[in-house]
Amino acid sequence: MDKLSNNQIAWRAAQDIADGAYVNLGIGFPEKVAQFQPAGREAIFHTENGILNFGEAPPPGQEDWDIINAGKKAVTIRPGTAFFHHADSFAMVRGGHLDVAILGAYEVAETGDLANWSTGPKGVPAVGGAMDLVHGAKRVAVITEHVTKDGKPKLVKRCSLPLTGVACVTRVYTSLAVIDIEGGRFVLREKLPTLSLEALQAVTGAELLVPGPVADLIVPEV
Amino acid sequence: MDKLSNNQIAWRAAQDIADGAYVNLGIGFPEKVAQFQPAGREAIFHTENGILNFGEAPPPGQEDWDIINAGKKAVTIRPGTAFFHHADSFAMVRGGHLDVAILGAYEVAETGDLANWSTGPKGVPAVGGAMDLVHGAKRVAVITEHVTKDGKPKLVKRCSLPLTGVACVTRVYTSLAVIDIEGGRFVLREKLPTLSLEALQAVTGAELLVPGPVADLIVPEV
Amino acid sequence: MDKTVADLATAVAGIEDGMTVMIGGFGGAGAPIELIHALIDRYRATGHPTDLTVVNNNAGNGHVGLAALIEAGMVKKLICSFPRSADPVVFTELYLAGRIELELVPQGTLAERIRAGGAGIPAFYTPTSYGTDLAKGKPVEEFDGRPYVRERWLKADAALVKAEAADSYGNLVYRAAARNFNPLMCMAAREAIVQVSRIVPPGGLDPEAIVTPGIFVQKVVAVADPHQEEDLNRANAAYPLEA
Amino acid sequence: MDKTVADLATAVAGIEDGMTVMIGGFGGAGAPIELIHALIDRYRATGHPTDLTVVNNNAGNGHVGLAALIEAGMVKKLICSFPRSADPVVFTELYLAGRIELELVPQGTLAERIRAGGAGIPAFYTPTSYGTDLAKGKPVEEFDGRPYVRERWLKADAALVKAEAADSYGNLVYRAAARNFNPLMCMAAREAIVQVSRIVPPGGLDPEAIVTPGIFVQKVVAVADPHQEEDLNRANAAYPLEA
Repeated sequence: MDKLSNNQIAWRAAQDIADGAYVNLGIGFPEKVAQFQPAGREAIFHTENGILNFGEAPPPGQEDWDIINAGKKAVTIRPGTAFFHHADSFAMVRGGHLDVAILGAYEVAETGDLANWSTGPKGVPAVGGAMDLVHGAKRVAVITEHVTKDGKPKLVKRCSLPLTGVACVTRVYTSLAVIDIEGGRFVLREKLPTLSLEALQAVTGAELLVPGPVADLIVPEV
Repeated sequence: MDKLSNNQIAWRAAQDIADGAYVNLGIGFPEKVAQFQPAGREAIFHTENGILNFGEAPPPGQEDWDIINAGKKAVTIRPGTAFFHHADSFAMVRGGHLDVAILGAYEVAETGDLANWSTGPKGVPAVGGAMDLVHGAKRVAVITEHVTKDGKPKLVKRCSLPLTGVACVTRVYTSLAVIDIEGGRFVLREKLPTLSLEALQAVTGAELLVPGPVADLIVPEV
Repeated sequence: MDKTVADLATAVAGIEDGMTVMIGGFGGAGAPIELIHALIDRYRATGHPTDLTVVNNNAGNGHVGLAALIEAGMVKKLICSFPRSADPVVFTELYLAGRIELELVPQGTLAERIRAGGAGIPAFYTPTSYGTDLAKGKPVEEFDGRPYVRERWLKADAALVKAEAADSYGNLVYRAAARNFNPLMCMAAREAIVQVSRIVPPGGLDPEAIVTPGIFVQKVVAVADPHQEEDLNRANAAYPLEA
Repeated sequence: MDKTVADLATAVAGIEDGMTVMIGGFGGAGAPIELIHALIDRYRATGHPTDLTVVNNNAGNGHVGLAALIEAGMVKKLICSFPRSADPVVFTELYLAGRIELELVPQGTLAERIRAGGAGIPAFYTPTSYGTDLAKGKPVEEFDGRPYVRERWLKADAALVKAEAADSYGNLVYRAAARNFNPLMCMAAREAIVQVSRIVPPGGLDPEAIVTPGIFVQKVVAVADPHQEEDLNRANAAYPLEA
């Protein structure tokens, strides 16, 4: 089955970020979204550990380990950067000041529930800022492969893994489609043009509603 | 009856402020305490509106109206002054970081209840920071005339005026005596040497316990 | 990304009838006099906005700034800690005549409620006001054997704020104790409207010294030489000011 | 009034068995490595302090700093949001062997609980963790139709904190994102112990740029050229460090 690369998923998600938006990107895969911000549109990136308006990674060897992102990777400052402590940082998150948070997922339910912090009881549990980020941002979006490595749906009726948040996700960008969550249901907005609705439904764990036109999900090689 | 002047009451209260203490002085009469800090002992004064370690009033005509105390009088900055916003300022108050708050009073009850913000339902009510200051400081002391202008006791069994706080005052410096509040009772510590215990009791609205020695309250002319 | 607007009238254009408006300042320090006066100008020209609920520590002084806003009849309700001042005649007369509502809040609780509104904390417990008239009707709960009063967050449709300098991202620094409620109100308002003495380019503020990060600010307007309420009142000024 | 102490050993001398100790830093940024190592030195010499409850965002990395404190066997319980790292072997092994307790707290809730501890707010409501395993057993209440979880303040007997500079009053400034939890922990601890790269005389810090006012600080010690955890781990260092 044709599918988008991670870079392509990130590119698609970046197209929906408005000029001037305040954005938090989850650690790992979502960090890629920053690379694809459309020309002429400025996003201001927030990291939980206390930087607003940071820049890209420094060249290797030029890291300043006091200037890092939530994933503890080195970033840089820009004209207009601000530093602040953790309580102020999460006031930005919880207080509804971010325009968009883009996160990874193990599972997303049609209810908007998200599971992205724990794969179950074994090992050392670690939550970080995930449970905070799903609340407060005006729009919480997920980027993800459409199915697991074993081919199981990641978009499901109800999450089987421990929840990160309840009814929090409003849009999912997958390797196959763009799907909104509205009224507790998946609503298909875009799909790969080579993919039939039936084939997409077959790899999706809950019904896809199609109340309006479905656009072709066309993404450049990036 | 002999009694201390307001300056003398303030002087006596100042003698109990330890070197290095963080102190908030209520607006009005308590502000006088700052003038009588004993030599060699440094107090650091906090004002609710966001200054720590401010200095005395500037000469007339040299006021900077952005550098004021809670009573909206001009003060000055010193080496070591810090500015902060109101939430941080009241975190200092409520969070137990002040060593001493010295406040005025309409009435103090033997329970430690304080009434100092409202004389009743008429007029415009105004509370300011009074209700916050009675909580959090490690020691909340009151300076006051021992009786009202009409000669009525200000130290009472139960307050008749609207309360500022419950069981908050631990020491009262009056024009006649120094009285601790312990276990919901007034405990006499010092009185004017010219004043008999009986005479003091007669102008006090609740029983004065005398479990130990009572020192002479001797204050210089100031 | 440029949050600066051309003039005061544009800055306050989004404030409508019935809104809750936070106004920074402690007495005159940090009071956004010019923004308030711009709002009065609009009311005098159009009859709007009116029926405002205003959040401020005080109730204005003399006949300028907040006192003038109240005097113009634009304020339905005031939420504040200390509605007294050297010259509080405007508020006092309306209040005693029953023509303006007052919600009296202890100063630290007022600050914390505003901060909570900005930080997404709908309610919190405080020892302040326990056992007093100002706690009446509020839930009380014991923690570790001590009683506390539950208070709700406070949010606003708009905040009028005074700062010393801004960059175009809306990052702010303040001046001395003119800071007071201003940073908190930026956090708690849907639209934080800020007058500053100077606007600098991005990078013109030390990122370590920024007090209000730009995410909390929506509009910035330059007022190069702002009035100080205390000076106006000492000159017995009334708004509109004599030229 | 001088809060500076002569050396690291003096700085950490008040920390006793069974205490709750907050340790600043987010990963290595802002981690008070030298204060932690001084505490380990005391333990190696005297067998104390032990049975500590430590509050930090993470669980240490490699074999220095917090990881070395855990490895030395001084920590009974960890309260943190993210006990994973590039090299979390020390905590992971003890945890999986059931030899260290873990209280997992969402990062923003952790920050707010610490701030609440410092601000005298015994409990507050947050949307974070509602409906998840981490909210189990906690009171839930609806405000304006939305459910929130009630969380308690977090306080400590001591905090180990890293800042950039201090004056003798304990006023502090930080460096970049090394700020993180450090200012909050100063507020929430009975004794905030701070290592700084430099101590300046009163007046040596801009009063507008002070992040932690000295009222929140009890001890300051100079560590002119502090280690950066990231550098130590890239060099595969372990505490005690080779000379």
